Amino acid sequence: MTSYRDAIRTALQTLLREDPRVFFMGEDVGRYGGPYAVSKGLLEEFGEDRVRDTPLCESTFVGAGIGAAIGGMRPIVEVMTVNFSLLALDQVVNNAAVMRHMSGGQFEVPIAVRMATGGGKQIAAQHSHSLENWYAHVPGIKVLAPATVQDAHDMLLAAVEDPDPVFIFEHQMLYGIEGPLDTESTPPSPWKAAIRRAGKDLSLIAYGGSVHKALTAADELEKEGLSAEVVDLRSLRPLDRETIIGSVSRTHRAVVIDEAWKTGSLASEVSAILAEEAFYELDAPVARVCTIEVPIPYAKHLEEAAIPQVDRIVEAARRSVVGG
Amino acid sequence: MTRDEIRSTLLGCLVAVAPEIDAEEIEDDADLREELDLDSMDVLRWVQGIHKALGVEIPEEDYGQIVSLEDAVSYVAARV
Amino acid sequence: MTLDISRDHVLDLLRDMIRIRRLEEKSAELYAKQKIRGFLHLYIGEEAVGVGAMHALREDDNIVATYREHGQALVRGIPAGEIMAEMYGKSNGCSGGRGGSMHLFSAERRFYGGHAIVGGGLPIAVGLALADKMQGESRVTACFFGDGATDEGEFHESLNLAALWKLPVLFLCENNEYAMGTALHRHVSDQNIADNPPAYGVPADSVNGMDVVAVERAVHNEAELVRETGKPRFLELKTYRFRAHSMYDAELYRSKEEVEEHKKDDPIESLQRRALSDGLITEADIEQIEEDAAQEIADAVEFAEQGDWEPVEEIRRHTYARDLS
Amino acid sequence: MAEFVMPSLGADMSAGVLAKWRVALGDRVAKGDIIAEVETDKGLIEVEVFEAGVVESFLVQEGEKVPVGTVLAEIQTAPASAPAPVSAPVSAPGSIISAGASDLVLDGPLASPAVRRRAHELDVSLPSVRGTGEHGRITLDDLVGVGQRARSAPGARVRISPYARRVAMERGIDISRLSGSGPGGAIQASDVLSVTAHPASAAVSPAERMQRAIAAAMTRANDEIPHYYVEQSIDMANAIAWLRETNASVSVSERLVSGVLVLRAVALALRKHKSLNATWQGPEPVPSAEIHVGLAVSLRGGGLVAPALRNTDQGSLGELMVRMTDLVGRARAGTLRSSEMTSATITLTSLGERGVESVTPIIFPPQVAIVGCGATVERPWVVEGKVVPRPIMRVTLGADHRVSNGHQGSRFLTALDRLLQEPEKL
Repeated sequence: MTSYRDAIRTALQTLLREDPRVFFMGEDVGRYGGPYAVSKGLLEEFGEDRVRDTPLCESTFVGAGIGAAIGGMRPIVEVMTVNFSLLALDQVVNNAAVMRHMSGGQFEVPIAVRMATGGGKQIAAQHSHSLENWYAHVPGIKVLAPATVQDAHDMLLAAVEDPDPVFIFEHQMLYGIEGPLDTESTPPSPWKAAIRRAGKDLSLIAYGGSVHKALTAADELEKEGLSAEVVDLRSLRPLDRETIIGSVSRTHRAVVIDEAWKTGSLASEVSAILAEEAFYELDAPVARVCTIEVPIPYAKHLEEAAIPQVDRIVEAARRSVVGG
Repeated sequence: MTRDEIRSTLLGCLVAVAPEIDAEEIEDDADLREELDLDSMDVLRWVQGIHKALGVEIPEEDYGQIVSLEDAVSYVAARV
Repeated sequence: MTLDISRDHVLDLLRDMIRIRRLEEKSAELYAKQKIRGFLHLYIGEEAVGVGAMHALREDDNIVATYREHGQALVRGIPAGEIMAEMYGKSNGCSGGRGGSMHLFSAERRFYGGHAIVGGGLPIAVGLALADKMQGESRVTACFFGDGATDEGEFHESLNLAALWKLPVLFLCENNEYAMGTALHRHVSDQNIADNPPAYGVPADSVNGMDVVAVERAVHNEAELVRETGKPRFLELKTYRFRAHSMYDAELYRSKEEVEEHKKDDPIESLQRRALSDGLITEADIEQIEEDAAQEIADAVEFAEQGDWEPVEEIRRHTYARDLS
Repeated sequence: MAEFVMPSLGADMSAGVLAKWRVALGDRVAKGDIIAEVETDKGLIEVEVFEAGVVESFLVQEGEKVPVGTVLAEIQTAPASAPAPVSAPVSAPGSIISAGASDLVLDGPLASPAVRRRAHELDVSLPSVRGTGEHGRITLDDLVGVGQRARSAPGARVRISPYARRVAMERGIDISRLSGSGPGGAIQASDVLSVTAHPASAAVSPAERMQRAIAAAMTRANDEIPHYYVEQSIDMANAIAWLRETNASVSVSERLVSGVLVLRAVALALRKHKSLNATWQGPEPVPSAEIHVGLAVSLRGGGLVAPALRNTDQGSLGELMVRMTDLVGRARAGTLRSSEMTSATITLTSLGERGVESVTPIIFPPQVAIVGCGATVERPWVVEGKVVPRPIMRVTLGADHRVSNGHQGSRFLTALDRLLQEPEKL
């Protein structure tokens, strides 16, 4: 068994060893070994040139990553968390996402950016955001959310190999989980959603940290005789409409779980897709289970109440199947 | 027009009225109304078909002379 | 003082400055006739910076510029026709009609664009220099920006990162005394812009941006030092724009007299005067340059007029490497 | 002669005020000279002239506001400098549809869900409607004039999930008769599926599916609808005589059958007996302003349909005959329109030609009545005290006792009888 963080380190080592164009930079990724201990030992193996601790200038080191990618390198940039990535949004939205378009196809930006996301560790409002939807809104970049150890490894390889900018969001509660890691066989496309658990009464649609809560909820619903299918989106841009619609066309009911705030969330996007393209499959309104629209509170009982939990998912599922 | 040509035209008109019947199975001497479960509407549509195809007008009084396909062919042959 | 450069050299510098000015004058005319839309920022008055710098840099050096980049693009070799077509929004523009006046690009000539976010291009330049250093290239990355950009966080972050990682970036600050409508003294605490960079370990100098020969010499020296040491350097080019910030600017922030005063240092006229008095060139030379420029600009307009509109069906192209929809 | 026009000075500027002329008539101007000042939201902007020459005429006075592109003055250009050939200002390349990029390809007419649902209820096919909204969007008002099946009275709207509605339609189940177990009593798929109570079997042939749907409908109709029956024997002598006489004088293509007389008579009789010409909508029986008599047609392959002849009481007998012939033909060929299957307000079934004397029919839900005709048979009949042979047809009315009663049923049949005695008036 391998941990989620070790799976990412393995991918980093493979990429740095095999491709001289690849280099890795971010805050405290070198000497400190990574804020989530993902890059321990890499500085010692690859040296200061390929593993670079950056000053705290998110806009400029992300911008420099974009420039280096245009200049022929394959940078992997780690922004410690999505909370700090807001400083770099101008470089992301006004440079990375538009360079190919504005230059009439002359320049591309093969950059991979990783960052931690989500709450649940009582680190309060400024450190607990889930803003994947801000990035997934922007045409020109792609967005991935690895929920499993295998995806954490495979998605980084795919992101570096992709000619377009790819942003990977790793939920901070997942770094410690363990799971099998196969580094031999060729991985499935990261742009497809996955059915993590088959079911026929309703579809629980989730991504990243919420996938595990959805699976737990499905177990509890099983005890009540309700068979819930769990769909892991994996790719947040592009969304795999085919798999989402396919699942709901079988179960005719959908509950979407998203740790972001409901307004303008990816859960809203999935719900809109179902209303537009699977309307005649719906036997109940699409339900969304999201974070309560408040800044994430520090106190444990408040944070847990805010963020989607298994009981809220089960309740929404029950309401969707049994009715009013 | 030969008898066979008239027969096939009449058959064509009949199939147009009742598309689900099988032309080969119709015996020449059978009572069409019985065999094919035709009602007065079907008969009228058949007669109108014949009129359009061959120009022969069959008044209601003569319906008795076209009970079977054979009778109908003879009736029409005498008038076309 | 006399020009210590050859006749051909003077003609090259003069020709390029006049080409830029005529291109910009024609752009203003076409904007008034609604052939060019959106925003348009003219380079009239600052030609010496663009021409001097581009002549001093090598063919292979990287260029990152701002939204006032027609001059740099033209002298770097992007054909006037492709620049004009791009301002029309035609598909035969140098950016395929996708960028417009503020976003001229040319991969072939390592012209990494017009950037419309003030300061937004500086981190890109740092990245390009990082890539060159890691791939063992001896290229210089020249990054143009205005005095307004020195207020942006990215300016300070870029100087620090370039100095920290010893990256071959030549920071070229076109100080035209105004950040759009805010005069220099009203937006910087220390008006001597060249004071800042040394705080980050980046050597800095300043030059008269209205004197094309002086600009060329200064940029050449700085660029070669960057190339030798691999370390970043900074050059302030004091210049002035004779036209409004953009086409929709009532210039409430400066007086007509101030503009007239600066016009006395018109980079084109001052070079012509010195070159004529030194006997390096004749009036006929100037007429020939004007005539060639007029023809080049007329051809450019024709090239843009004949260009096609990109079909709407192509709208998804260039968003991703492979269309994902 | 060159024109000096009001320049565009900004992306969103559409007009400007000529504040001040900086030159006078007859002044010589060079390219780039300031010729005027224009007042804009941002203040006064000096405007340059792009041609050298002499100011010939001012066409706009100071203080006038004019759109961008208006000719302000004429400049008599010096012959030397021919301006570069510039075509007229090119507007944006065709009006790009303002819809979001993702739905540039419009599939079918623009219409909101509410409009689509209304169209479905009115059984209107949207492509046939001309939308008056933006980009041809179809609005609710556009549907007002078009309603083919005007709702006589606003029935209670059935709250049902889209999936349940789809399953009900596929299985020919009338949703207005179901009660829902979903939120707020909304009907869910389970409510529909439990009605037919048989598993979604494998491939079911269309004929089999129709038979199953008929069986289900009939079972429910029989179980749930409290039928009452009344019968009338009608002397068809006048009708038959008139028919023979009429047919003798027209070509075969205009020949009538007795069925069309009965059909028209039933329709006319219903004009004064609204309670029999109604359909159930949700919990309410709703009388219909129009009379569409469904004609029961048995298909040789098995199966029974009763497509409606719209406005059976209108138009000449000849027209009704043509429509009837067409309808029966299409019923046999299986090319009926769905609207014809669902718009009947009452049904007429004639089994006389099969030799049976009388019929006791079952109502077709959601209708509330049905008329059954037996064979027309020569019978002894008392006329003015004497027994004479007369062609007699026994007609039975079956009706829903929750909606009408025997008394109303009987008066309908006597009205029908009287109408058939004067065939020439039908």
